[in-house]
Amino acid sequence: MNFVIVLLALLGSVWLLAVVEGWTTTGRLRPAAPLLSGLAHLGRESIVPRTPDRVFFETAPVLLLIVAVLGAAVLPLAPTLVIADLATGALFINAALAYVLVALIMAGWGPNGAYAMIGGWRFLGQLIAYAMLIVMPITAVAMRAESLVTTVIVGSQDGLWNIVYQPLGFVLFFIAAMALAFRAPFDLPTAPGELGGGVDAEYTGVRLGVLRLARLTLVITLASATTVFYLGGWHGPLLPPWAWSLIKTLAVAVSMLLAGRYLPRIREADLMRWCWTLGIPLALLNIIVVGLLVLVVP
Amino acid sequence: MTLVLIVALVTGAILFGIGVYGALSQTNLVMIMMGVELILAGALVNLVAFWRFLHPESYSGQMFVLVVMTVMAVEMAVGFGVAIARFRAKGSVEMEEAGDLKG
Amino acid sequence: MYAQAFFVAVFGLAAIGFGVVVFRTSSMVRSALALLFSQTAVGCMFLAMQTEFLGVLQIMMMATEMSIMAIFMVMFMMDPGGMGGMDMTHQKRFSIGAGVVAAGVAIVVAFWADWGPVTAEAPDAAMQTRALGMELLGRSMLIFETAGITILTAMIAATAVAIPVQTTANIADKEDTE
Amino acid sequence: MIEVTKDLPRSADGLAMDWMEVPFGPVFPGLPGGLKLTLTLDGDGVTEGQATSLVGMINESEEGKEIDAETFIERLASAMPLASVSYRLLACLAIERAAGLENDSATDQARAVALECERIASHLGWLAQTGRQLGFAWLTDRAATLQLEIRRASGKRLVELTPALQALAARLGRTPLLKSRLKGIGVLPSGTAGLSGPVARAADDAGDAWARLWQRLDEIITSLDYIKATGEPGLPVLRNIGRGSGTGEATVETPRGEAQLSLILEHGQVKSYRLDTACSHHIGLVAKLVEGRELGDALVAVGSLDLSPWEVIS
Repeated sequence: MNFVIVLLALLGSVWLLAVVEGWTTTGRLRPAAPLLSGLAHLGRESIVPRTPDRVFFETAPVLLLIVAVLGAAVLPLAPTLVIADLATGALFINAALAYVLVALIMAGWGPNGAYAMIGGWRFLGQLIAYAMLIVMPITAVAMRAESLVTTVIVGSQDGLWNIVYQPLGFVLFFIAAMALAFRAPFDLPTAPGELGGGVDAEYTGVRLGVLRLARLTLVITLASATTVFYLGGWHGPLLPPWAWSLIKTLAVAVSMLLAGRYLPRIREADLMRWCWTLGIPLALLNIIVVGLLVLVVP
Repeated sequence: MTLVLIVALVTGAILFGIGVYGALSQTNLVMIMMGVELILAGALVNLVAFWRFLHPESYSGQMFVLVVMTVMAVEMAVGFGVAIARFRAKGSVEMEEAGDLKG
Repeated sequence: MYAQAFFVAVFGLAAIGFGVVVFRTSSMVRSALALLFSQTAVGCMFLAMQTEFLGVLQIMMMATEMSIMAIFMVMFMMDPGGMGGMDMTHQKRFSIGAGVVAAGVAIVVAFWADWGPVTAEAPDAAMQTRALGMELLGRSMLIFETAGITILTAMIAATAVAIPVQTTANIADKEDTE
Repeated sequence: MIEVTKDLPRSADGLAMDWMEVPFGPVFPGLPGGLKLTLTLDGDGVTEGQATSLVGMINESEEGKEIDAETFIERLASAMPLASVSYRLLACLAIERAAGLENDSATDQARAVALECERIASHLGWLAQTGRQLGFAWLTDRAATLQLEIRRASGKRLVELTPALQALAARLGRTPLLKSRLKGIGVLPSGTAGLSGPVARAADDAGDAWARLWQRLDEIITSLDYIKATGEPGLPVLRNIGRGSGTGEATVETPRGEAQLSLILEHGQVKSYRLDTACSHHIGLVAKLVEGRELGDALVAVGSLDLSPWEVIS
């Protein structure tokens, strides 16, 4: 039952996000547009490039989608509304999202095209930059909750959300999450202006439809993770818990979307340098500060 | 319960065997490292099975798994460091051409 | 118990299957990703054996590790796409022999040894995570710290080895070519 | 060195890798349409590259074929879709000079305003293109909207648009990541020969993509001030030249640099002409700009030259 509800919530959020995305790019609010373009993808020819690595080419979009849904499986919408309340939930979401890289490498290698391949390997470099900034802020969150269970993590934020308790961690996690979801300005693997679509470039028809769905789901999953780890999950007055979770998730997802609109794409070298010379020391500082707070403040 | 233990141990043994075959038969340094990774994976399976079915009360078993995982990471890092240096110098990481490393 | 045996066996077969693919395919990226899925299947075996933390950790670590493996494969292999069908093996017969003997001996030992009483119940996952943390920062702290230092040393050493050597001869050589 | 890698070229990092030659364009989202960039890629790095125009003009008038002066102007203007007013003006000036007409200050002024108008529009078009290349959606939208307005605007409306354009420049100055993206990319030393237009003027400063961006933004403001002080734009129309003959030469500072046209007029017909544009020289700089750069930086460097493939004369 929970499974169906969470999946529907995920789909609904993806639809809303797609509508908002269309609204910001075209300036028109068309609620049916995502569905229509989804149907259009189904109807279009799905071209397979010459001499592809067929296994990778076919698997990549599906794997990306599965990974995003698996990541969402451990994130609670309400105290009991979670697909799998694992004892290692906060670690599990890292494990699931690590396969985004695998999917992108597959999508890059599979079609046997230069743009796609460069895009796929670029994401490997991007991972080297952002990976630590996903894991270390989550460590600090788990330190405060004294647990890796996602429901306990939300429970620990009753009264004081983590965004106030560890704002530094929030900022780092938010940026790293955008890099993980390869949204602009971190869209190095797709980069329309540089690689003509990169890993997306060779996909058409149904496969492109799945890929787009997967990318939006990934954004929602990461927004949901941000909500659970930093924005107090289901906590909030008046409205029922699930509503708060959804509202916060969508707000984070939309802000991720909008941030990319107002920024140029980052240079890969800069991303790497800032993440390692600035991001990781700050993340360590965050862990130390949270450690001190946990010890000092009862 | 012994059945599960045996299944796990047999899996570990076969993974170990494949790893040994790979490490011995491949001519490329990177492929040899893959063989070693499989050997270590076989060891990991056994370690976890031993911990789970023989000594679940002692967490040294899990600790050992963590150490083996560290070894895997270290092996990768050092292996690739050597591979890059070798490739820079000789243009290849093939074992057949590494005869000059013989003392 | 049978369910557990079933899942362990299924994931074990997957691990073995992907493990075989590693050395059977001529495409290097496939080879690296087959190793990745073999390791993931091993991680799933851990989960099936109720060792949640280690299973998830294995699944997480191997994704990154094997992807990096893949890029080095593409860099250093002569025929990364496997289009040429090059034979990249040597001493094949000896290797097969060694592999079969190694696996055979281990299997025989597995069947022959007296494993003593086998525990049916595993501690639950939350308990395990907590106890492992206590172990890490208690009795095994020194080992854990040593592992950390080892990784740091390996990182520094690997980087030092990989960075091109700037000797005077090297620089002169470079200037010659320019 | 073993057989397989022996003949492979060495990258800058000393590793012998397979290089691949990848075409970017003629239809590529990050580059002006019609420009074909062929880059030899070593991973994400560019080892060498060159640009060619697939739509450029050929600098030959067909032998013995005379073109009517009006037709010549129309033809030249439509051959340069990215700066048609400038080339219309250039053709008008050259023909009028060939016919021996005196300058008329009123027409000159209107023409100059039209030229400045186009300069603003062209620079905005470049900003939109840069936005597309950098994945900076807001800049693309904003610059494209303003460009459309300016192309339609009268002199008065242009003055009203001043705050919007100033706001755009201020906004770009505040945009994070933009400076780190452009600073130090595509550096041309100040002594480089064959530069003109904004690229040349920016070369005196730092000579990188960032300097070129600000040069163009400054030019937008300067042009606006000029328009404010002068008056209404008037599209260049050929004055009555009768059936004059002679040779004429004219130079116009187009948005992309100096364009020069010399032609021979016989009885109101253009007999032969010779056109020289800034882009023809700039396109030769591409090879030097992209060499040894990362792919993204190389494309930014090429983009910052503001090449118009139509204005490349071969």
